[in-house]
Amino acid sequence: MKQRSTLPPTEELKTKSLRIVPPSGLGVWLTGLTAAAMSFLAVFAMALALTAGLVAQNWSSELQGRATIRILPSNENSAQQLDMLLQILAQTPGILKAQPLDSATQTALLAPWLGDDIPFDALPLPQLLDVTYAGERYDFEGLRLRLAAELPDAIIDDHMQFRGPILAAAQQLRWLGYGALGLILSVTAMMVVLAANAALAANGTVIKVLQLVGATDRYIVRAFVRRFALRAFLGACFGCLCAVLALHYMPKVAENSAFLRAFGFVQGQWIWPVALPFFVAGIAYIATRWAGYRKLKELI
Amino acid sequence: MKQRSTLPPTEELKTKSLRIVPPSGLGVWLTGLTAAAMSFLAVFAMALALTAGLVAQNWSSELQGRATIRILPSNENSAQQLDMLLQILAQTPGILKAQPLDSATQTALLAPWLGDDIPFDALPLPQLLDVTYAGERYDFEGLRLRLAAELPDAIIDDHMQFRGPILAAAQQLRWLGYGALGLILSVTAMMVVLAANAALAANGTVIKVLQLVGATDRYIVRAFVRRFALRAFLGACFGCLCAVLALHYMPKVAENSAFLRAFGFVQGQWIWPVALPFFVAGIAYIATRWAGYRKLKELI
Amino acid sequence: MIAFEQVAYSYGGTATLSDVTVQIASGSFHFLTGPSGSGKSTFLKLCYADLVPSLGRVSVFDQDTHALIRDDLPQMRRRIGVVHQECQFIEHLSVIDNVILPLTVAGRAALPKDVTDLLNWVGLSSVVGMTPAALSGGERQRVALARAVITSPEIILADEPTGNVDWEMSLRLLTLLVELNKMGKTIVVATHDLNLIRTVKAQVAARVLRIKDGRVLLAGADL
Amino acid sequence: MIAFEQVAYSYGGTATLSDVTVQIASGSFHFLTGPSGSGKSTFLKLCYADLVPSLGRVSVFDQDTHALIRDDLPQMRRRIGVVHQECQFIEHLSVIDNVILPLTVAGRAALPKDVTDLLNWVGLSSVVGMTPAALSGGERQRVALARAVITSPEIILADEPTGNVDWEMSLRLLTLLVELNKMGKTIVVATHDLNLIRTVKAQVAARVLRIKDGRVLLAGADL
Ligand SMILES: Nc1ncnc2c1ncn2[C@@H]1O[C@H](COP(=O)(O)OP(=O)(O)OP(=O)(O)O)[C@@H](O)[C@H]1O
Ligand SMILES: Nc1ncnc2c1ncn2[C@@H]1O[C@H](COP(=O)(O)OP(=O)(O)OP(=O)(O)O)[C@@H](O)[C@H]1O
Ligand SMILES: [Mg+2]
Ligand SMILES: [Mg+2]
Repeated sequence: MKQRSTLPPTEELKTKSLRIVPPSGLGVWLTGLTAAAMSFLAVFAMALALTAGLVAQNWSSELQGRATIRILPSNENSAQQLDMLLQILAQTPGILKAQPLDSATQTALLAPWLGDDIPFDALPLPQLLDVTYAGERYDFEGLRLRLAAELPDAIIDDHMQFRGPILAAAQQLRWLGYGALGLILSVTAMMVVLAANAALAANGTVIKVLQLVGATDRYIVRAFVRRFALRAFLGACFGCLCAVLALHYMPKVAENSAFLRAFGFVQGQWIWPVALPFFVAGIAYIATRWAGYRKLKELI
Repeated sequence: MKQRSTLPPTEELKTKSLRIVPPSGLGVWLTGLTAAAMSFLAVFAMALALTAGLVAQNWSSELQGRATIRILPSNENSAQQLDMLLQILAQTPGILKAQPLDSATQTALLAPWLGDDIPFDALPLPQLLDVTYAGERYDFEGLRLRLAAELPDAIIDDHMQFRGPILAAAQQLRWLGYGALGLILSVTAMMVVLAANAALAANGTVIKVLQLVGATDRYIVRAFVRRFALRAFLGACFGCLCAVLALHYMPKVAENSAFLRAFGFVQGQWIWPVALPFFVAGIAYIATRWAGYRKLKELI
Repeated sequence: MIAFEQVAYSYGGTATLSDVTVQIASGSFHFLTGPSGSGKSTFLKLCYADLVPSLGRVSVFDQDTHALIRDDLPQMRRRIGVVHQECQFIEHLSVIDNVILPLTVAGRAALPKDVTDLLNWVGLSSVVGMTPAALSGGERQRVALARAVITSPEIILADEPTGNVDWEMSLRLLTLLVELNKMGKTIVVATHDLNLIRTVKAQVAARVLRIKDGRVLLAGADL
Repeated sequence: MIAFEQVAYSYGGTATLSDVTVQIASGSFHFLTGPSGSGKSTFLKLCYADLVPSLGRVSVFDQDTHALIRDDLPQMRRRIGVVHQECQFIEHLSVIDNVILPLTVAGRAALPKDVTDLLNWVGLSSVVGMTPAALSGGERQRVALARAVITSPEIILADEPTGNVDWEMSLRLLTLLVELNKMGKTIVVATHDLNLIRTVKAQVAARVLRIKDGRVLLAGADL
């Protein structure tokens, strides 16, 4: 019965401190489960938000950076007017390209309304010009005013009335996705906190025994925190994996739909589903630590 | 110590059978919590699906039931052609109205492309006719063929190429909402099942004691089933209420957006968030019953 | 009433009990003794069909416990009162509710006077409103005994019912069991307290079963 | 080593202990006895600061338990070995891991030989690999005792350590405590078994504290 004081190797100690929490206890298990289920949903919400963002970007980039100028048919020499316009545009900073539309393109534009068999050449139609500009440096309003002053027959149009609603719709979808994501992540955090709390309550006997054999608060909390953070991490990994697989093998309900076909992650976006488990584990870590110390205070 | 056989009033018995399950036990509590959190998310998914459906309907009804017929400018007398066309349309079942477009309307249609100061009267533009039809009874293909045969200059167009993508987008949103809803309800069901299972495991002592004093399986399972179904119901009610309040007070991120302003439920749709708690309670009922009998078999 | 025929039981490794053949007649009083870990609790669990024998057969009320189907078990258990060694209760119910639990699950009402008498006898009147967690070790054992006898069952099996109570209380509890035995109940008490056995043998014709090395033997007058 | 000064303790209703003034000197051997529910377990809980007195003061290792701050408790508990009446273990750890738990949490290693010797003495060598749930009632008590003495603490408090074991094993366990006492450890054993007290008093200069009506009295030679 003599005093023992040899310290065991650190590794052995660590293993022991981990095993003190029931490896398959109710609470640990539920934490993992919650993490998995909520991660699964979160990945879908992420996909929704990111895809909506992508689609919004596509939709807008199709129109972004392009404007149309039309020169109304008038008494003046139209070729001369066109030259003058091109000159003005050449002086305008930010304009990348300005190209008169040929009749084929014009026909295509009007076809939906007038049919494609109109003798365009015979019609006194306006001359259309397709202008490409570089986002920032281009001053739409300045150009409009200059044209009004110098070349009143040329009217510029940046398609805002068409682009606006489409962009708004895509933005709304994106907001909705982020909203759902925020909602799901909050619910995840809340449920992990509560599961950890509940689990600590369920492990009352373990904590009591540990306290009575002289374990410090730090020792007890560390054991729980590790187990829970690990379980939450593994659960979240599993949930994310399932979600990613589900996304991949999802029945493409509308094959002809660009939106659903794009639904998922592209390249750099993969960081999000990969980061999620770490986020959830972090929440579990903080939640368990907090709940653990609180619970211990409660038990004296 | 003589034999007692007076039966107590039924009410007293029922109360007892309820109290046998810990009223605030870990499992019972987690079941309620899960039900609440998942209901909360489910209500949002519902709102998404239903609103998308509504928006899709709005978008499509704007174009639904309308077609355009254009009579190409040709050598024949256009007024005569128009009469003939109107005659044909009068004979076609399902056509409600057919109205030649006046030049103001035509100008409005073309303005985006050609500007609104074109001398339309001077141009040999086609005559446009706006046709309103009643969904089912109208045979588009039949009419098209008849026109091709009898009046080759008249070309009918039901705007499918415009309507198609818009409808598809709305439908996809709707599908996405239903998908999310399905996902969330499955996860709810799964988590309620698992929480009930876990809770039964946590109440092992209660079950053991009951078995040893001669309680029948039916008695034990009924006590648990009631408690759990009730908790799941209350939890789901709470979750739904929170979600509905959140929907109501949600910051309208994009005030100018019809979609986000419509986000929520209208009239008859309120049945869904109201029905949800009953659905969740039903799942909890079945899940606990099944898990209960299985658990009891396990304990002999 | 309870018959063991060449029963063996093993928890997996070596047999805890082997070749046990014992008859426990209706209305008899048996003590069960033996060193710690010899199998006393195991023997009692075989009696109330919590365990079924690995070999041989145990019959209770002339029914083979092997052949009992699930739905018969509760009916059988209601005719047997058991005091477990690790007294388990429903911790969120009060002491009184735990005591009348066997009546509650059978859908029977308790006569208040009988319950009060019983609780007075085992010295628990002052703690009836508490939850089991607040009881002292000896009080828990007495609650368990009260729960076992409340339905006035035909067989009473008590596993170390006096391990945590003082000598006077032990005698009081045993007197209760002796009185029940005189009313025709069959009693089996597992205990390691030989003094108690000696004292009670003076009051009632009790037989002593001794478990040793997995065998159950009838001890003679020498104990 | 442990000093009670006019201590009173009440769980809410009437006082369980009142006006208790007792000195337990370093290296002494005390028995604590009294009827079931008299407050023996309560007295021991006051000794290891699981409870703090409602009135008066309890000092352990010359520290007032009232004044102990949270972080001091584990340090104090490591110097005291406790056998609880309701033997609680970490149910998913094996018997051996439960026994060496006090060493594990203190970050100390167990010497295999010492552990084996101890388990042999309390007769548990054959069950070390099992989980606590598979143990018999007496085996649990012995595991609890082994856990209490494994760190060779300065004070050992045992609450009914022999309630579920037979007479021979009781003597064996008490002999272990007597040996530890001879090595200078302070021992307090709560028990209701007067025979055991009488037998041990022949071997060691033990004093007997008797709890009656909330008072703690020193029993004379008559017991
Ligand atoms: N569930 C189990 N799994 C494995 N072994 C078990 C189990 N239950 C009991 N044992 C072992 O069987 C043996 C007999 O146990 P039992 O509880 O019948 O002893 P007992 O005579 O009641 O002892 P005590 O007087 O200490 O209560 C013991 O060695 C015990 O370790
Ligand atoms: N947590 C508690 N809450 C309320 N009352 C309690 C609590 N714990 C113990 N008591 C009461 O205090 C009294 C003394 O209990 P204690 O456990 O100290 O008795 P004891 O002497 O150890 O008895 P035993 O020999 O039966 O173990 C008992 O009447 C008990 O009901
Ligand atoms: Mg036993
Ligand atoms: Mg006690």
